[in-house]
Amino acid sequence: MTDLTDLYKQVILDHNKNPRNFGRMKKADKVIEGFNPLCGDKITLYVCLKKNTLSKISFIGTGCAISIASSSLMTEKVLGMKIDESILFFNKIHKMLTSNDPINDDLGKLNSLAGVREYPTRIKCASLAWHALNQTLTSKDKVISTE
Amino acid sequence: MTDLTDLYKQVILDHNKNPRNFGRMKKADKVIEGFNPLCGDKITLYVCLKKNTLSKISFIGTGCAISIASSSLMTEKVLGMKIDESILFFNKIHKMLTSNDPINDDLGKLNSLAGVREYPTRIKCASLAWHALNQTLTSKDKVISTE
Amino acid sequence: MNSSSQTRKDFPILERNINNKPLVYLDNAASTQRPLSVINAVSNYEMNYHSNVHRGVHKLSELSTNAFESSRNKIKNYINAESEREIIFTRGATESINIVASSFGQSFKSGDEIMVSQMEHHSNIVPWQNICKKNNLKLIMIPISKDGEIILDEFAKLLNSNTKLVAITHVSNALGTINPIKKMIHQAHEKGAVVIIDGAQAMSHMKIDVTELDCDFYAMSGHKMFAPTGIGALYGKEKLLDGMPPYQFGGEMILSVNFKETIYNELPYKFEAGTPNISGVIGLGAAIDYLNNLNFDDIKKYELNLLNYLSEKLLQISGLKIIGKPKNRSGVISFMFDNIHAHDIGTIVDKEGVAIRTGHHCAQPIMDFYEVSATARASIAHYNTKNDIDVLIEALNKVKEIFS
Amino acid sequence: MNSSSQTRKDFPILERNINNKPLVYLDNAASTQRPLSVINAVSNYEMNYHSNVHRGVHKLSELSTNAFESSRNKIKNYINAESEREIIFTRGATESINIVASSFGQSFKSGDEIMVSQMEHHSNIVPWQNICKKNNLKLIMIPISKDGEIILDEFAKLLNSNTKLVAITHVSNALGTINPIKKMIHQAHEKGAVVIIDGAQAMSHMKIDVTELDCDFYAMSGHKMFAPTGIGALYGKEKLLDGMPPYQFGGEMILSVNFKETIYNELPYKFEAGTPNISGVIGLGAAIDYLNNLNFDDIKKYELNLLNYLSEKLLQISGLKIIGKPKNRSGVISFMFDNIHAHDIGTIVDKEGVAIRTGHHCAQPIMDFYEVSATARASIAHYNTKNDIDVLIEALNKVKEIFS
Ligand SMILES: Cc1ncc(COP(=O)(O)O)c(C=O)c1O
Ligand SMILES: Cc1ncc(COP(=O)(O)O)c(C=O)c1O
Repeated sequence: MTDLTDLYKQVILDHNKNPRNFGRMKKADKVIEGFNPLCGDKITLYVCLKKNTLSKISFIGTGCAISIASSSLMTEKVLGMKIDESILFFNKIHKMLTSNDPINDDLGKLNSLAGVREYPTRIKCASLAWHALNQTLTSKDKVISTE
Repeated sequence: MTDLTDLYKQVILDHNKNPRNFGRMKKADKVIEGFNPLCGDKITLYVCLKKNTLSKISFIGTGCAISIASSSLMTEKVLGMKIDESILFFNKIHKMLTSNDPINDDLGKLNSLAGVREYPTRIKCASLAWHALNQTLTSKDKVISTE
Repeated sequence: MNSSSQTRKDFPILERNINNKPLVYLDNAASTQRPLSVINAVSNYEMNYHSNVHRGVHKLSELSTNAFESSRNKIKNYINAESEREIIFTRGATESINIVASSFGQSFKSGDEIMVSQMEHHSNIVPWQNICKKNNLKLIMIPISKDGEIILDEFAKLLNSNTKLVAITHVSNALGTINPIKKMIHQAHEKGAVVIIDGAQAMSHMKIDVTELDCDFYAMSGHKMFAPTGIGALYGKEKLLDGMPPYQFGGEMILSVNFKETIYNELPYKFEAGTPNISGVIGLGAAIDYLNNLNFDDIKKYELNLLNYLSEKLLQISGLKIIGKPKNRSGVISFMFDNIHAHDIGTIVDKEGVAIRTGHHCAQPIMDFYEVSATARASIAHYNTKNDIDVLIEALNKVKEIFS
Repeated sequence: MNSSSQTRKDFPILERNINNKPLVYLDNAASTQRPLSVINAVSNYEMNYHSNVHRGVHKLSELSTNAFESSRNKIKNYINAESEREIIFTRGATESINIVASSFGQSFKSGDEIMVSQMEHHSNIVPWQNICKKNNLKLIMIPISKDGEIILDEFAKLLNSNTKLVAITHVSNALGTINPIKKMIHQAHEKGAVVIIDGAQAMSHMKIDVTELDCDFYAMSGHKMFAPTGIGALYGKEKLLDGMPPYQFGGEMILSVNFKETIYNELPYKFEAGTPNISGVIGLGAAIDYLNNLNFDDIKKYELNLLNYLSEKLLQISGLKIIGKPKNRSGVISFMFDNIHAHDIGTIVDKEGVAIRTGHHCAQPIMDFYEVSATARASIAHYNTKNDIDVLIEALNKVKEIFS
């Protein structure tokens, strides 16, 4: 049994209270909605793409601390990343959240989401924004539009 | 636990093998269908009424020994009875089949149906013909037509 | 007042631990727990007399059929219906309402109106939405006040000769409001409308008398009244049920079948196609036995006392806000806590062994009304105690600590 | 061959007496009995981790949701479906078929044809009759031979470009015929028709592989495969299910609701409105575990042997006639006995502790075909023994005595 502070790490609480890149974007290339029907979490992602790179990203939404912090951390992390790179990174995050393997150290601040593993009902909260972004970036017609 | 011969009395087996008043009637005043969906028993009663009296009665149908014998015994019994009388008699039969009170002796051959009490799933078989007849004789529009 | 220590012994699950803390189960509106008598009735059936019902002449079938039909009789008596023909076994309140919408709903014509309150559970909204879309009917919303009560004046004004059906919940699962259904039924009847009551949240907290209420349909969920999941019932007035087409088709609900024509069986079987949930029905019968042994006058007092205690304690926590303030409340209190999302509250109190529900409670229109996306909800049964509430309150203080 | 003494111990009810005689349960086609593991899985759920599923963040809800969804996964693997999204929990085979008729059926247009065999159970006839009447479709009967087999030539001739759906039972509950469904599915697909298989009678006797069969829908009843009553499943190909409108409306099956618009949830939840039969689903999962431990190669041989023994012994009784003579038979033998009505046979053998079914077996069209109003039916499971059959045969001799 882990302690609650493993889930609600300082980083998470901080990003929940002061989410980075929070706000609507007027001229986004992509507007992506993510919805978790089980808890009502709802986020909207705004993304600008330039030369296969996530050149701008922001989000708005309501949700629990985990989903807001995870969205905030994600925008911080993927801003400026190549699309391919961000997809690879999604896979790492996904693995961290859902597998039982020991966790790599190379995820930086995002390691703070690892505590979610112990709370299966919360995994969806942590992965909501990631799934939304990844789905857009990997879906066929989107790949076309970004080439 | 009673013995099977309490259910399949000689009288029952006899009336099953050689049902009395068995046959279609051409000019009946009433043709009544009785159907037991649970076992597929189906009988058709033919009745002629004269001056409030069951002047003629016959039946056809397929069914188990209990329902055929009961129909046969019924036709024998009510033939020539006044309508009121037959309704009263139905009530006695009904009570015999469904209550736990000691059985009166005045039902004659029909006492042979008493064994059915111990076989709840078979009570409907024994009472099928009786219910069909009684329903017709007591239903409102029928009362009018027989006055 | 502490009769409940005996009561709690009837419910084996209440003795378990969660995260090394004793379970504090305050999620009864989602599903109540079962007394041992219900659990045993079901396993006894499985171990000793399981068989399909109605069509067998052998002993096991006789035993299971008797138990099955005696459950129907128990419900009939318990809710004071006129006849067993008025009791249809269903999967739960949702299916009960769907049967009425889909079968009775076929009689509605373009322009007819169906009225649904703003505080309904999705299962008492979406079936009506669907039939309205299909048959071009109007779906009218009965508004509620900020306190979370139906605005009766508005209801009376909205009623008119086009109103064909009114669908209201007896008790709100999101707010706990007990609606004045007797009065509303009377008013609706005066306009010739039929009324269906969603009784899912009522049955474990009060005695129901459908004859006194004079409702046309009453929907019940077994698992919210100490019976197993997968079983519920629909009460309907015989003359209405009689005129309705069947809902599902198959065995049990027919008298005879050939390729040209099928003749349907009589009530209640017309609405019970296929092998029914026999063990569920037997469990529901045992739950009715359990309910029959309760004294609802005492329980009402006991539960009201608990709710008042809960609400008092909640309001002592700064930043905590209770949603709705109905004069008559049963079972449920929903609340918000500063900017802390309900989901986080739920996880943190769970660590302390406390089970509450968080989210929209399948009542999104009411969330929209209060402009919230989720609430935390504590819901009680007669087996809850002041201690349960004290543990919840302490856990909520932990929430505050973490998020401060 | 007498491995079954261990097998029988798994089924507590088989130890009971009926009318002071050991129970001989030969009514398995109506409903099988449950192994202790299934009974215990259900009570363990009730005692230790009952809670509503899917919407809770607390521990109990997590436990019950996991168990619930792991049952879905077990079924998916057991029948070799592609995805859990293709497994819909229902009340039983009847509801499974009704969902397809009512939802998928909405795509049919006047003049379209639905084909149903003469040996179907009412639950695979009446839903189609109803949709045919409603939408002005043609219901075409696939004829059978005197032996009780589908006449494949006739089937092939009847198939045409208007054929939209073919509904056939995998195994007949009245005759025991195993239909050549793989071939029929292939032929129907060539004409562009969709095929639904009624698998109610198959699942306890053989391993099913929906991918290999390539059927579009497959209907299952839990209580006929060692699981509790009130639970079943519908397998459907994802692309078909995806295009179908929901069946019932309420909680679980929606993503969001307001009074203007409702967005439905994804598969499989779109078809699972309301609180599901959680204990039933968990029982069904335990039954799949039980099935997974069986060796169906052995069981098929064992059961075939029993059936042959039964048929041999029956035919030694003068005046006794077996209905149907299919080359591939499973589970069931129906018979007639002189002029003795099946009902009387049922009562008399019951006195000897033997449970058989008597009547039309919810398959009146086949009764009409053989021009009988009722048959007696003995149906076996892998836990039956030669001794069971000997007791039945002796009891049938008593019948003869009484009616001689
Ligand atoms: C008020 C209300 N109505 C209907 C329902 C639906 O009941 P069930 O899910 O048992 O069908 C619920 C429970 O979720 C409820 O609280
Ligand atoms: C061949 C067949 N199909 C369908 C059914 C219906 O199954 P259920 O009553 O479990 O819905 C049965 C069982 O009676 C059956 O034998």
